[in-house]
Amino acid sequence: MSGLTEINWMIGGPQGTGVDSSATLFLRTMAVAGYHVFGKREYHSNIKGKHSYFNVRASHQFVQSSRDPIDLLATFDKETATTHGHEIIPNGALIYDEKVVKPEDIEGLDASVTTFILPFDDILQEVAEETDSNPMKLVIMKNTIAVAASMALYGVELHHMEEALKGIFEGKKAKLVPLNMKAAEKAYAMIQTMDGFDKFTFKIDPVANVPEKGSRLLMNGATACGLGKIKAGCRMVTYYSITPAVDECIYLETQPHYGVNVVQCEDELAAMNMVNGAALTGMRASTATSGPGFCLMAEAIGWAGICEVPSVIFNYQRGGPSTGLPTRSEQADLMFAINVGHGEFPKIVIAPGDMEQCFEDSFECFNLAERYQTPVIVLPDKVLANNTQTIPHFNEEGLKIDRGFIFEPTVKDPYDDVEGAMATHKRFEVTEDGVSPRSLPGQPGGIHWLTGDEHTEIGHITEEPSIRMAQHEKRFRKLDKALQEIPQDRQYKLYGPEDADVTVVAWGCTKGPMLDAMPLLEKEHGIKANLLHIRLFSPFPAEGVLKILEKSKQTMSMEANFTSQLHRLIRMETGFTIGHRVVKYTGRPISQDEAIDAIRQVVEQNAEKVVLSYGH
Amino acid sequence: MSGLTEINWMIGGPQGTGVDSSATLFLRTMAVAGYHVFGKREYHSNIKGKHSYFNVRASHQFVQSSRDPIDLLATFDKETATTHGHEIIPNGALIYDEKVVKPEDIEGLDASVTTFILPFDDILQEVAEETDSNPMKLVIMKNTIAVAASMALYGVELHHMEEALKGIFEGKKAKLVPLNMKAAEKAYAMIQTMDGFDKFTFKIDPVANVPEKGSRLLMNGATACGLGKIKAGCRMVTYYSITPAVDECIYLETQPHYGVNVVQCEDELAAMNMVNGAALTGMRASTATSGPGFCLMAEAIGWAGICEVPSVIFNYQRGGPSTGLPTRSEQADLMFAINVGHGEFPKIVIAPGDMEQCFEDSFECFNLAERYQTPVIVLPDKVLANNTQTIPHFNEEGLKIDRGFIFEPTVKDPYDDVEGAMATHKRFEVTEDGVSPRSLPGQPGGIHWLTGDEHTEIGHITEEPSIRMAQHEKRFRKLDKALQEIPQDRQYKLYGPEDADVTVVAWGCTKGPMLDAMPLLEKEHGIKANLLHIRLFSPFPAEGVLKILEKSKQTMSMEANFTSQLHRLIRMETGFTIGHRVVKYTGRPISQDEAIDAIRQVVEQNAEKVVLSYGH
Amino acid sequence: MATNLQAPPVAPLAEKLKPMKLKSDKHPDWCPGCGDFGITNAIQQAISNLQLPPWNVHFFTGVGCSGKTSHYVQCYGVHTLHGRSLAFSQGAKVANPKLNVIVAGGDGDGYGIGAGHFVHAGRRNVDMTYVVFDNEVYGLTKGQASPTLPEGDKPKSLAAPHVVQPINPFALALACGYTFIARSYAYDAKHLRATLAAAMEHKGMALVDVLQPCPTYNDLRTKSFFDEEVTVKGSPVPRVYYMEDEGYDGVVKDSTDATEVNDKRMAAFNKIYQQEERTGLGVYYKIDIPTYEDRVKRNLPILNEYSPIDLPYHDADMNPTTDLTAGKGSMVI
Amino acid sequence: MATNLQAPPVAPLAEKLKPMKLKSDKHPDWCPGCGDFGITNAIQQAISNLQLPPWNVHFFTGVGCSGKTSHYVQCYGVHTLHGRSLAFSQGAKVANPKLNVIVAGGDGDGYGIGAGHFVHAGRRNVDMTYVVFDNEVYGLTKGQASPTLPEGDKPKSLAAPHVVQPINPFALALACGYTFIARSYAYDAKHLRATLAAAMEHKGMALVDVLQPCPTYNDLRTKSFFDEEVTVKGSPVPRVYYMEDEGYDGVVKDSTDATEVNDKRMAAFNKIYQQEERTGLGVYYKIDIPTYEDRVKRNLPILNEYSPIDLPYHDADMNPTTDLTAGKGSMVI
Ligand SMILES: Cc1ncc(C[n+]2csc(CCOP(=O)(O)OP(=O)(O)O)c2C)c(N)n1
Ligand SMILES: Cc1ncc(C[n+]2csc(CCOP(=O)(O)OP(=O)(O)O)c2C)c(N)n1
Ligand code: SF4
Ligand code: SF4
Ligand SMILES: [Mg+2]
Ligand SMILES: [Mg+2]
Repeated sequence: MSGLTEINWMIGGPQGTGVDSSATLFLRTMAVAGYHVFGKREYHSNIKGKHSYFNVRASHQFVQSSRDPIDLLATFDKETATTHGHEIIPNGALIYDEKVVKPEDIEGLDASVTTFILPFDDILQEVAEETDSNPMKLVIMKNTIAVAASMALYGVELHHMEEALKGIFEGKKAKLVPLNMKAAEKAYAMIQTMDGFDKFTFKIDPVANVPEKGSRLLMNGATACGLGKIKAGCRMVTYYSITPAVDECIYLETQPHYGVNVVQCEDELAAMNMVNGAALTGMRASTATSGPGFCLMAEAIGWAGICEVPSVIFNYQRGGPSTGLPTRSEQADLMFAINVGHGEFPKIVIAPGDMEQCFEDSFECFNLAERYQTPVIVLPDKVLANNTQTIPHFNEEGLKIDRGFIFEPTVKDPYDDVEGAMATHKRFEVTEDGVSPRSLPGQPGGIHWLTGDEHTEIGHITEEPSIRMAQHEKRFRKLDKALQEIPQDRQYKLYGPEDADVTVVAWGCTKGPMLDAMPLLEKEHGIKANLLHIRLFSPFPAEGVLKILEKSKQTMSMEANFTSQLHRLIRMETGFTIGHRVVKYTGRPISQDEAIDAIRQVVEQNAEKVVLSYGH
Repeated sequence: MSGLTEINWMIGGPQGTGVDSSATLFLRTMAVAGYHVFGKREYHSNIKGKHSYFNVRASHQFVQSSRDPIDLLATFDKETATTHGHEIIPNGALIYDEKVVKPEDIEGLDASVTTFILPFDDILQEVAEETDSNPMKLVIMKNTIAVAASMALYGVELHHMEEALKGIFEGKKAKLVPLNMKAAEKAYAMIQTMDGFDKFTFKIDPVANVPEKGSRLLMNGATACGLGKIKAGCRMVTYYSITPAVDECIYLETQPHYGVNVVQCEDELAAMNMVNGAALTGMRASTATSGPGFCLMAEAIGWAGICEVPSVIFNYQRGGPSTGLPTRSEQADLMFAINVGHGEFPKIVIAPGDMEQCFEDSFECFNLAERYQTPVIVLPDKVLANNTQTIPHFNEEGLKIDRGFIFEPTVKDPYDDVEGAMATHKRFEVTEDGVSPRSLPGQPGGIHWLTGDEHTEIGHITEEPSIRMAQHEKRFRKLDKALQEIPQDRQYKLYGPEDADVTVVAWGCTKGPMLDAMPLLEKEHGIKANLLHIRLFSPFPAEGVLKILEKSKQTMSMEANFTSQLHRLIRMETGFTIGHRVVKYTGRPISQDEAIDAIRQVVEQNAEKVVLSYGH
Repeated sequence: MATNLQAPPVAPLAEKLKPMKLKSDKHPDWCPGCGDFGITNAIQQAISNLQLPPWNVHFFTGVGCSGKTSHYVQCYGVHTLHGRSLAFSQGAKVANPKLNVIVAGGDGDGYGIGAGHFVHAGRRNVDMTYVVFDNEVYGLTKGQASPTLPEGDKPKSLAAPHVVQPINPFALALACGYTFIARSYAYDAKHLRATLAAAMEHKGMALVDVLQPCPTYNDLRTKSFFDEEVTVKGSPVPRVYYMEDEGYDGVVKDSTDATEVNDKRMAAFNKIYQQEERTGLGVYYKIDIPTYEDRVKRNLPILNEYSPIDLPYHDADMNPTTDLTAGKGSMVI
Repeated sequence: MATNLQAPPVAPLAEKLKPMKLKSDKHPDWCPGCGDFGITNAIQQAISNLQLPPWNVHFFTGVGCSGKTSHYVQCYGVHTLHGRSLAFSQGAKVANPKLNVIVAGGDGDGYGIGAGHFVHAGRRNVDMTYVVFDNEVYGLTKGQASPTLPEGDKPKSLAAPHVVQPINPFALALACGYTFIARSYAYDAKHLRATLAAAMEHKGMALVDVLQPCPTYNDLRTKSFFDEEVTVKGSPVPRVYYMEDEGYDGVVKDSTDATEVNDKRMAAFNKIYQQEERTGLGVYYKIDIPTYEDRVKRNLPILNEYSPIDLPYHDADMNPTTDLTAGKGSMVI
């Protein structure tokens, strides 16, 4: 069975013991070796000690989802072995430390699985002696050992790791590279001499044409969002720490040269209202939060709505409700985001589906906010934020900054023409498309008022019914304009054959597993599926979506939530009832295998509703 | 044209000058005289000086909405006359003070309108002299004068006013009764001598069978809600002042004998979380707020959801978005309330449609909260809160307190059986109907934990997928149970003939104008309409509502909002698209006349959408 | 809030910027006799006196009777949300430090629902002036107790005596790091104007709490109450007095002198808590230390070159110009 | 928080309520060496020492590492929302004053997002004990600066030195009316337990701020840092010391004596601001005045007869028993 083009590796251990570092090392090593990699991270809301794991898929092909059965599980604690042992595929392998666990303790471990006892401590001891180091300080290198042994089993050449390590340990830390390589070499050599080494047949072929160095990115979605914001000219990001939104902020804080002021606020009320204040000045500003914090922003988003302020809100969705599953993922804030805030005001709600869209949406959201002068809510999720993936460089060509309709002062020298400089400006002029000229404080001749109350064209409070109607209608007209102008591709997109047996409607990160699943579904199960992936939720592209759905042979929704929110939204917006629905609400992402399984249940067994639950 | 059974009176003036008092006096007087009255109050978000008005309809029949054309407008300032003059029906009358306005200044005043100059100051001067009072102190009696003159014009006997005044000025203030009567008598006599007195033909017949004294209530909705809460045993109402919710609190504060602790909080976050804390103890507690405050409660409502706490939230809807139209009304928080809070959790959302339902829902919401152990959101609105109406006594018979499934300690003497007293209790036991035994702090043997995180049956944090699923599903099962158990009448109700030409779907205070409109529609326009009034929105009674809609010849929705929220909700829940829609978003309530007009536009002209806008 | 405009005035604005010009066309709708009129006038005068170009003044208010003030001043006025004016205004000033930022609002707004922001604004020391209209009630919602109403008091708008202790805004501000803390009185036009101007000239977070009679709801703290004399140690003295006149000086001269700082701080606390019978007007405390805008430059040195709002990010054709190479760093594979 | 149970214990609970019994079955998942362990033990011990029946203890916590504490104590534990524990707990105590209410949470939780509630809880003086785990970081979200982190400091979890001034929790509490204000230290089991017990015995709103090392993120304020001696006026003294040992007494003996109250308050402020080099453990200030629960009875005299939660409203058949006649009053026509 040599000559695989894809492998699926997992490492686990207590939080804070280096699971992340070893996964990063493995991801980087495989990427350096030219593979496409996809890394999934699962961890508890805990700092040290609780179980976490990282699942890495490496492939000759571009992949964007995780798979369920693992071919090689690397462990050095008991919990990982017992929790995940049963997930190892027949004939797969387990690396373990016999000091902490025995294979017989592992329920569900397939008899065909080869087990490798790795003497982590002995190897570390040897390295310590040879390099005259304190063995206690080397403990973290257990990860390197596990990765090296895994590489040997997969048949990946070790020198790739050296290059990977150089990318990780730069500058002062460069001396760690040889130290780690010493441990790696020992583990790599040792495992090759072990019983069963040849029995493990999941060797991966080297990549024929290793992509040119520098031609790809290895990145997670939080970083992609941060980069999109930087590119867009966003120079102020307010936040109040919260998982997983804080990852974007932490990334931005490490990039002081761009001058992005990452303002830590006292709470999310402040974070959102500071963005309102900043956006009023003409600064492109945004806040990043997650569910509980997003709740606290509801009132301030409404203010931005009635005052037509281009504030940008990133709500990184996590498992709810309430504190919920704070480090897990869910797509359960859609209906809340669309309806957030009392009363009615236009808002634009979008959700990226992959790394590239994270970048693109994080760039475009500011254009949308300024063009339509209304708050924009972006809904990534924990899966997108934390997954690490190799991707092509972002397409930065053709990006344009659109600042919308900004007032042009006619007063040249305000000190000369004080009268003109102090003139009142119709900030909320009732226009055909609803967009009015936005003046910014500091501009002579642009004076106007803002208020959360209904207001006149210059912004003074009014309760006059006719003005109320004109302003209310004008604000909503902007949504019609947006729906006309936003490129259709960024509203929704149909992936796959038009004449599919089944159309799967999904949003956000479910795109990855679906795209990975589609070719296999056709090849292995003869099911032709396509994917209708929605990115724009408010205003909702009802007409276009309905047209596709009506033409579909069979329809199903697939979402990581309990109540099938997109399914319901589509019915509300179009009247169309999607025939079948797939849900998952364990806080874990939908895998490629689950996507396949769910579609088969629908197509082959006509299941009305499929509840997915794989993964720990 | 003598012998009317209904009149429609209006009084207006700057806020803070007694418009409310005079309307109260007129309402009370007419009620004492045996009429059914309905009073509509419109005012600015301002303390003193801005225009406000009060519209009083008095009728031989039970009425529950306002009408548009006024037969008699009483003014003593210019703004009222110019703003509302055009609303006077042909042959109606205007009472004015020639010192402030001339009829020729009033645009749109019908030529047939009789105008009466009332020498307010002279009358006051006379009274002052006769009673040796300071004329400045009597200014407020201008209202009494206007009311008395109006009574004369309508042909209502003045002695009813004396009784009304006695009800208003009790105790120490009783001496004001004769003083006011003196002024009233003068005005009453004077106007009868004026030119045009006989031309005004809108005399109302006396009521044949004046209802027995004490047999009815003259009340607004905020009070009805307060009484419902008192009856239900709610002994703690938290609030942070906001219009119009504060009216309920102000009422409760005047009733210290019931021991309701009306706790003024530092903000609505505190108000909601204090209710959560109080509800945990077993106290029946509630908070009262309006849109902006409701926004701030989103996070805490989610906590109540996942922790299954019977917290009750009254969100008195007002004109939005943001600060919006703070003293006007709207039905625009429905979708927000249903979707409030990130993630997914069961909530019960209900909205009363009239005074009786205000009382009933304010009583029942605590039963619902405790029976289903979940937050209950009640959505009255400013119209209901502020309208004053004669109604029968509430039906208090048959009301039952339902505290739901409360844990019964088995430990008798905890000090004797400390072990037992300290035992852990399965607060979140996974049961068939989703309801688990609720133990209260202080109960021996009931110890458990609560957390906003997903949790085990005893309430400890867990991220275990299978437990998450079991708990999430269990919580939602409670909504199925609720939908089965809540009497159908309290879910939705069809008023009027089953075989109507058109079924109007409405919620909240639109019930009143619809019920008043239906007989007239049939009598005057030959349109047989019925009303499907919805009271329960989450869980939504999709099946029953759909059945009615499918049987209807024609369907239309009627709501005081911009986006037809109920219309959209029904499509989401049932897939049914209601054929026509009527909206109003000026912040003013829909009147009986507007309801008639809108239905005619739909039925006679097949209008797809009707936008109403009457009223200032 | 210091005045740091980009370009210096070409000609003095004084003549062109008479306070009258700072009145907007909107007429205030406050009750007759309300203290808010005086405060609004004083704000207009202070802006005029300091020659702040109104088109560069970003004026934020909370929600309440007082919250309407921004509508009455002819400058960029922002009537924000109840309790959130400090969050808005800090966002604006941090984004564009060249603006002259003024904030105003009620005591309910600032010390009630806004207490959290009030506390943390002190920690940041963003350069702005915050004027609190202190009338002991929630005016616009009809007279409920505000956080400054003393326990046991029952103004006519309350159904029963107040059961909660009042906040002490000055002690709170001092504890939270406000660098300018003063009190004035709505009917004392001259003192008020001067105090506001001093606050605006202060570089850092300035609080001016203004005694603002609300004749409609608060019948306890009225004009005549403040005009009364009180007896202290047997002799009659005015209830409202200038602390300066009695020798009090709250200004720290050398902020690097720890002893002086501590002495001044303690003197201020002392003064603050000696207000039982009398009410001192003037500056309780003032210190000059770096503002947030200054401090943030330590971590973002590029802000020494550019004001945040001027950081370039696109060319004339609206093509984005930021090079992401550094940001991607070692993530390039 | 005073212990006012309905029925006095029939037999002393001391034997039956060893601190061990107060441990729940849930094992803490804090990092090794975390100060939270010590605080949790001390809370258990204080409850045991005071013989508070655990089934009558309503223990509220915020969200953070510290927020998990409620899960580890065998009593009615409520892990609330980030920043809201004081709102929950006041609601519970006001509803049922017979409960023993304890509140705990992080410095980010209490002084950061919770600052507004912190301020207003002082004004109410509801009878409860609030324990703040002061580690200068947001532990659970991986070490961002909490409001107590000094400006300019850079613990290892921060990318750059902190740009915001710290909060002074004691000055803040004193300004806001807390009636018991103390500090203790997580690794000083004895002092901590005694301080918590004293706070629980205090009738009113008690704050105990506990120095809580976070070995994972805060490498500045570690055990060894606190163990160090510092040089004050030339001689070495322990950094952490008992204020009592040095003659400090923050307890007001007669709360009706305005002079004593003022003197004690000023002494406390003085002490609070003399913590640059050293950290004093013990009670900064304590005063006995009526609680909110007491004061509210003035307006609702029926609460002299019934505890709020015991106000009857239905009979044995669950028929509501409240007569609405009085409530409808003159609205009956
Ligand atoms: C979130 C929110 N809660 C409540 C209100 C209602 N509200 C409007 S003004 C006001 C109080 C105003 O009091 P204060 O701030 O003292 O200002 P004043 O009217 O006394 O000048 C309140 C509570 C609101 N607008 N928003
Ligand atoms: C509204 C809201 N915002 C943010 C968070 C995320 N969050 C969880 S714990 C925490 C900070 C904890 O810091 P602290 O209160 O100091 O407790 P510690 O972990 O240090 O004990 C934050 C910000 C949240 N749960 N809710
Ligand atoms: S209610 Fe009071 S604060 Fe408001 S405008 Fe009237 S007098 Fe001024
Ligand atoms: S992160 Fe810090 S506070 Fe949290 S458990 Fe670890 S050591 Fe304790
Ligand atoms: Mg006020
Ligand atoms: Mg902390």
